[in-house]
Amino acid sequence: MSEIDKHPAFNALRRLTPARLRLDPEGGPATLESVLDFQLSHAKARDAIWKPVDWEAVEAGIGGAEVIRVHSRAEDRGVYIRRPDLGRRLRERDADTLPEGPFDAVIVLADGLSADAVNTNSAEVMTGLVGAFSDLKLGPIVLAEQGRVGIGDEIGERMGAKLVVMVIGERPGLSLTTSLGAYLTINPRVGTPDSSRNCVSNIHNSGGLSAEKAVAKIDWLVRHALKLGVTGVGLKDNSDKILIE
Amino acid sequence: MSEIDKHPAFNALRRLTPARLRLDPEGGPATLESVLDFQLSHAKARDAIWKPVDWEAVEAGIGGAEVIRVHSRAEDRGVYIRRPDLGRRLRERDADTLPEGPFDAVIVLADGLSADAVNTNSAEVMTGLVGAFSDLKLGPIVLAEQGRVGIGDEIGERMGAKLVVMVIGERPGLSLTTSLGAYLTINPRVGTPDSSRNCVSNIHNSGGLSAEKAVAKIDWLVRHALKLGVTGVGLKDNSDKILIE
Amino acid sequence: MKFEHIAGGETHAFASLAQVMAAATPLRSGDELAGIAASSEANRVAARYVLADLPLTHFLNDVVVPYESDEVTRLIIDSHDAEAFAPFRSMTVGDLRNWLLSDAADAVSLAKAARGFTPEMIAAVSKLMRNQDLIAVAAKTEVITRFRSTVGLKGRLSTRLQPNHPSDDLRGIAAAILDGLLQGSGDAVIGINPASDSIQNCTDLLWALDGLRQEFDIPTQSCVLTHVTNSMEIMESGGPVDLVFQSIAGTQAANEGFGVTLSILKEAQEAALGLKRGTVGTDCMYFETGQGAPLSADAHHGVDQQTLEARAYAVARAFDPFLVNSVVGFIGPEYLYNGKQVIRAGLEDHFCGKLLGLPMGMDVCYTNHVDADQDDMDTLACLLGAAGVNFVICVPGSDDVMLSYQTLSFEDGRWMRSISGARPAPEFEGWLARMGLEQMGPDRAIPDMSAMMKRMGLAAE
Amino acid sequence: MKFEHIAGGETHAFASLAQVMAAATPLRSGDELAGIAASSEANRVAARYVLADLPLTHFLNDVVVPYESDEVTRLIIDSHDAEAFAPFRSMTVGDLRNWLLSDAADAVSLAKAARGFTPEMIAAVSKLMRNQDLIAVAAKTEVITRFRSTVGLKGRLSTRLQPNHPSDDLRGIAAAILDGLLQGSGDAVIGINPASDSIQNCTDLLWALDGLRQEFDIPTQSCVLTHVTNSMEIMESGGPVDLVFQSIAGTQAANEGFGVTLSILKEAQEAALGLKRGTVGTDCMYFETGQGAPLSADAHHGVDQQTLEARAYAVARAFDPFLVNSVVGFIGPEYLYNGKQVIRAGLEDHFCGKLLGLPMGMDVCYTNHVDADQDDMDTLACLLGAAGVNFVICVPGSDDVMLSYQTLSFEDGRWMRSISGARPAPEFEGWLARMGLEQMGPDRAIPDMSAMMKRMGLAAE
Ligand code: B12
Ligand code: B12
Repeated sequence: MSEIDKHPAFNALRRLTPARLRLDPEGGPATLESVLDFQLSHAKARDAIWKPVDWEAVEAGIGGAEVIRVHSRAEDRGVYIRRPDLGRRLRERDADTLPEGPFDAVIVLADGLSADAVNTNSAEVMTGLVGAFSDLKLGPIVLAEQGRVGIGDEIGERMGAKLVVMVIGERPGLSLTTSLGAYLTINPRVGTPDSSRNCVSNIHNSGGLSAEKAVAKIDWLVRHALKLGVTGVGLKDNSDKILIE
Repeated sequence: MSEIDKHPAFNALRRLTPARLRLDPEGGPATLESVLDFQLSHAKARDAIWKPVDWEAVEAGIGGAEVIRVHSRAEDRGVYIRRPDLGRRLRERDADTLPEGPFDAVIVLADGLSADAVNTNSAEVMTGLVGAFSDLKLGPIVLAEQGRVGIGDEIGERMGAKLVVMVIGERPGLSLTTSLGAYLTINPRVGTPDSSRNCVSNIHNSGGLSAEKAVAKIDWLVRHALKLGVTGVGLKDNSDKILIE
Repeated sequence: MKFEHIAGGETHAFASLAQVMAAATPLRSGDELAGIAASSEANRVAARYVLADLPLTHFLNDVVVPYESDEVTRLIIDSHDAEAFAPFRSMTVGDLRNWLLSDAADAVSLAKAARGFTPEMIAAVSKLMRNQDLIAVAAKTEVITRFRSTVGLKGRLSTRLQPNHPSDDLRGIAAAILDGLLQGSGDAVIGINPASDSIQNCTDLLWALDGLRQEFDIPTQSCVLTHVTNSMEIMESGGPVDLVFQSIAGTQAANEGFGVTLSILKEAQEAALGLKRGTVGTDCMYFETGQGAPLSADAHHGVDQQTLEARAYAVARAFDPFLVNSVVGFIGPEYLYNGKQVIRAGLEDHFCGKLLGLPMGMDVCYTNHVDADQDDMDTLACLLGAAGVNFVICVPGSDDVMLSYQTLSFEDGRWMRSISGARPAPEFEGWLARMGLEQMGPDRAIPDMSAMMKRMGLAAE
Repeated sequence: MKFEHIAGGETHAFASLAQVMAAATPLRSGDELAGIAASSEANRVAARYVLADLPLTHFLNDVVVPYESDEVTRLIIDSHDAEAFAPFRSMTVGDLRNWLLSDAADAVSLAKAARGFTPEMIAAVSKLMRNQDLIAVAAKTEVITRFRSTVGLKGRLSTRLQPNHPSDDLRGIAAAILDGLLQGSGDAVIGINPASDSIQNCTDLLWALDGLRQEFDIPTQSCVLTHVTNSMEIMESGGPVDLVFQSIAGTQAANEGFGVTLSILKEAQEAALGLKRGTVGTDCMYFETGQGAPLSADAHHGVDQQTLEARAYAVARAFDPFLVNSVVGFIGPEYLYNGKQVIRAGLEDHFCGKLLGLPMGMDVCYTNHVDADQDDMDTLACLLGAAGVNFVICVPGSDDVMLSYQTLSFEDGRWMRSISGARPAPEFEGWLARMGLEQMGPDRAIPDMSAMMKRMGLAAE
């Protein structure tokens, strides 16, 4: 008999979180059910790391916006996993294909550690961002394959962008492989430390931040960043407060 | 201060065995000296697995005897390690190069798990055996690359040998990588079980069985095997007794 | 100084102390990524021979990261306790290894010695040690800290209850806390990683945690693991901060990559001390560390990741932390490739932390891109139990649905306690007994769950 | 019967019980070599789902190796104890897992159940278990055996002293025995693998061992690990055989490859019983096993190596052995590729042996062609200590100079005792105390070594 059947009173609680709640007052070792389910999820999550993004479909999903495709210096997934340094740099021949700007902002979309996330959730976020930034001088959207967060720095620098918004597949979790993260960097330069970025994380539809809310938050951060000329620990996220006020 | 200096009274005991005796009445955790020495030996022993035999030199060392070189179905060391089944079979094109006999005995020399052993110790054993069997109808010596004990069965069967003596590099130990083993099989056929062989092991000059004694023991076993028509658990090694008597 | 050793006829020369230390380290992907790993197994052993003969005093003069440009090095050198070091002054690294394994090294002498050791000395000696040594020596140490509960007593094992939620939903978090408490978890801390870093959000979480703790009178502490500068802002505006959290690393540049400096940490510690929220003690900082972070921030100065990790502990101990843990398998395969590397690193980190005097815990964990599984975690957990780890991190069903990685489950925490015979922190143990949550199994007096849920603001169906 | 499970939309079908068992096993090189490993991780989990729902009674009707052609299968089926099995009759493999982890399963109920379990049932349930489960359940069992010492009592850990020499030099062997005794080793057995199988040589070794034991009045047993048929010949001619040794495996064909049958073993056991050499008990057989041996002999019938290993335990328990151990990492990387596989297999073998009622020990070991090192052995030793292993094998400096592999050292044995708080067999503990060998360290009353050496026939310089 599963936990769910044994303690129906808790079912309402279970719905409050995607976490694997046990909520069995009797306790004891993990149930076999949960152990096997864990193993199956683990098999899937491991596979998710190695899946490729369907870039054509992603491009189509973004709508009419101009798009440029680039690749990092990590040739394939095996290299990508072991060499984050290569995932942060543009393949040389791709660097020259980028227009020089200047732009107020450039949006980059990278596979990161989860193709699933990009395949499933990027369209809404990307179109939302393009819409929100219609008043800004926005560069073409850059799609970066085998990219790490840091590759946005080189792209932004090359394109003369005041600010880069990097949307990237977060590492797949056991239950959920479709989460996106967004990283904002003002005045991007190769080697920018992470303390000079802001992060909006857990963008997905399974209890995470919805695309709509994520776009609003990113928009708030981008506006304040451009106004104050700062991202990172110097820019405190007070978007919620302000939304409430 | 090393154990050796600390307890000179025990040095005589140390000489009795190549084992890593501690013999410190105070006891306590292993000395750092011994831990580091262990690690260095381990590094060397692991390398020994992957070394190749210098077959030209081995051939030269055997002297005038006729020699045929064959290869198992394991292409390289990586395959050899994971696929003992392939190491027990002749590469197809090599099978045809073997003369058909009949012979009383065929001696096979294989690298097994230690090229060191074959490079260092095979010459004396092989020449000794050839000498000891001068009265027998002996086939040419077969040198088998990437071979397991079982490859002797196929070789012997193909060559119509009454008995096969397989001399092979035993797996390298921590202290010693040059030990040979000899396996005797009467009426060799592909798939012969190990219970139908005899084994003479630890043939080396660092406290093991000397080449001379090994040859004498193998000789005793071969004569009795040919006479009784049996090897393996049915043929008890009473060579020592008889030598003493 | 020449760093050289002849092994098996071959001469192995190392250009610097940092190179010796790197080459002496058991194989791991991070040092390979940095291009500083040993060139062969023989080379690795040669480096260990060099280390073994190196006088401990050498580490006081030859630093792996320049004194002038790195405040962590300055902290290490300037705060070195010469008196505590006196008994070890004439020892080599090898001698220290022998002393640590001897009966002379017991809980008392080890505690006395801690401030005499620099992180580099302890990192060096750990490189001469097998897993069994790392366990045996760590098991002799005792580092006790206090806030509302007492953590680190011999024979005790505490847990951090980590009820993360992908959108910081307060009710979802409360449900996870309930789950953990039912299974005896949470005596080290109830600590949330906030998905959103907004100050408002973090403050809300803190009030909720504090309300819960007070409602049930739980002798534990809470923490929202936001950036230290956020916690400072929250304290300023009167938020209920028990423990101030921060990720730290072993070089100034890496800490800058995290947006922190020693003076920021000092300021934060003072602010938290000023709140006087502890009842049985005043240790109020919580640090997380992890091999690889400096390399990831390109702030490693050619020093191996394990040595840098030990240097992070020097940062930690300057602020009398209540809890410190390495997030050993959390960061990724580029630093620790598989279960074996994670297990070894976990034992090293625990050993080094304890020897340097820290209340060391462990996030026994891995990500889905690391080549590891639950068996590896069981293994590491069992080894750390034997080594006497202060606390481990537990989440529902091993699955952190916000940070996307797997750490121990509440059940795993209980298993560790049962297999090593360890009990929760004494204050918390008393509370569990009062709540009827002490025993497991069908016989236990199940608490009135719907009342409990109501008090937590969670109505039953 | 259809073996099928749908996982993640995909249907996984298995043609036979053997295939389900093989696919459900954690990854290992031997099953890959045999071509029977799971086709993917999802396939592996699917096989576990199938196993979980399989009634235990299924194993009584559907055998993995034919009854007609295999005497091991016949032994398993014919000696199955229906009464002991009665409480489990309606359980599935999954139910058994749950029962084993419950408090209902304690030393008494587990011992009572042992003969009701077939090896295949226990192998199946082990495949549903994580490392922590294998440890937790094994730790609850208690299997006690007696000859001249009592092995397997709770809180005790015994060791086999293995003083091998590459040419069976009697004085070299005596020196190694002295080394082991000084470090408290040898209470399970002093057991030599003879380099030369000659009857004369083995007999000489036995007389030497027996002389030594009597001279010092050591409450232990000796063994020369030659082929069982040799031991029989030696007993016939009056040689002093305490324990009869044999390598065994889980199929008739594999045992034939080893040159043994059940009736030979029976005959040998009766011969040894007839000698009445035990003082505190009559358990007089010693068996070694190890995953991979049947596959190596092409005698595996498409069954996975772990299941076959458990079947070897059914052979063992038919002869009331005094000692049984798996040589887990001994055979080579073609069966267990690296430290992780060896660790997992070691825990499995110990678990299955104990559950089937065997006095299970372990050769915690690896060869130089396996991808493993001392850290892995420390890890496995610590885990087995927590699991309550009956005994481990110890050699000087971890290096067996005759068998060419690395197992635990005498120091490692002591470390296991100290970290798990376990003591030697009671009779041997008393002897150590009488000899002044109880404590270690500079304070211990060092025995008169030269007198001891003289009595052993070893003159000092
Ligand atoms: C891995 C990780 C880390 C690692 C990063 C090291 C590494 N080389 O990967 C470590 C442990 C060092 C770390 C540290 C911190 N992290 Co972090 N981290 C993550 C995690 C779990 C996964 C990130 C991921 O998948 N990235 C995608 C891959 C493809 O990118 P990547 O290029 O390989 O890796 C880069 C990013 O991960 C980035 N990064 C990681 N954490 C953070 C945090 C911030 C604020 C920024 C700007 C960047 C950043 O650093 C990496 C190197 O450039 C996320 C949670 C999540 N679900 O995403 C939290 C997360 C991003 N981190 C978070 C926080 C708060 C921190 C800290 C600030 C904590 C602290 N108080 O000190 C520190 C400092 C980070 C910094 N460098 O400034 C928060 C951010 C919250 C927010 N909305 O701002 C998150 C969402 C988790 C959380 N809720 O606590 N982190
Ligand atoms: C590995 C090994 C085993 C493994 C073999 C499995 C395998 N697939 O490798 C296992 C654990 C199963 C084993 C079992 C036994 N072994 Co064994 N084994 C060894 C060891 C350590 C290494 C052998 C080696 O390196 N071979 C070289 C490689 C390249 O050959 P291979 O083709 O890969 O492997 C084959 C041989 O190893 C052979 N083999 C292994 N042991 C034995 C024993 C005998 C008598 C024979 C004929 C063949 C044989 O079987 C393998 C498969 O065909 C040696 C010690 C040494 N220093 O050599 C002892 C050794 C050869 N074994 C020995 C013995 C006694 C046995 C047993 C008879 C013990 C017993 N009482 O039951 C059993 C039964 C063997 C059998 N099959 O009939 C003795 C032989 C003494 C002698 N002079 O006759 C040795 C010398 C060790 C010892 N002194 O105890 N063994």
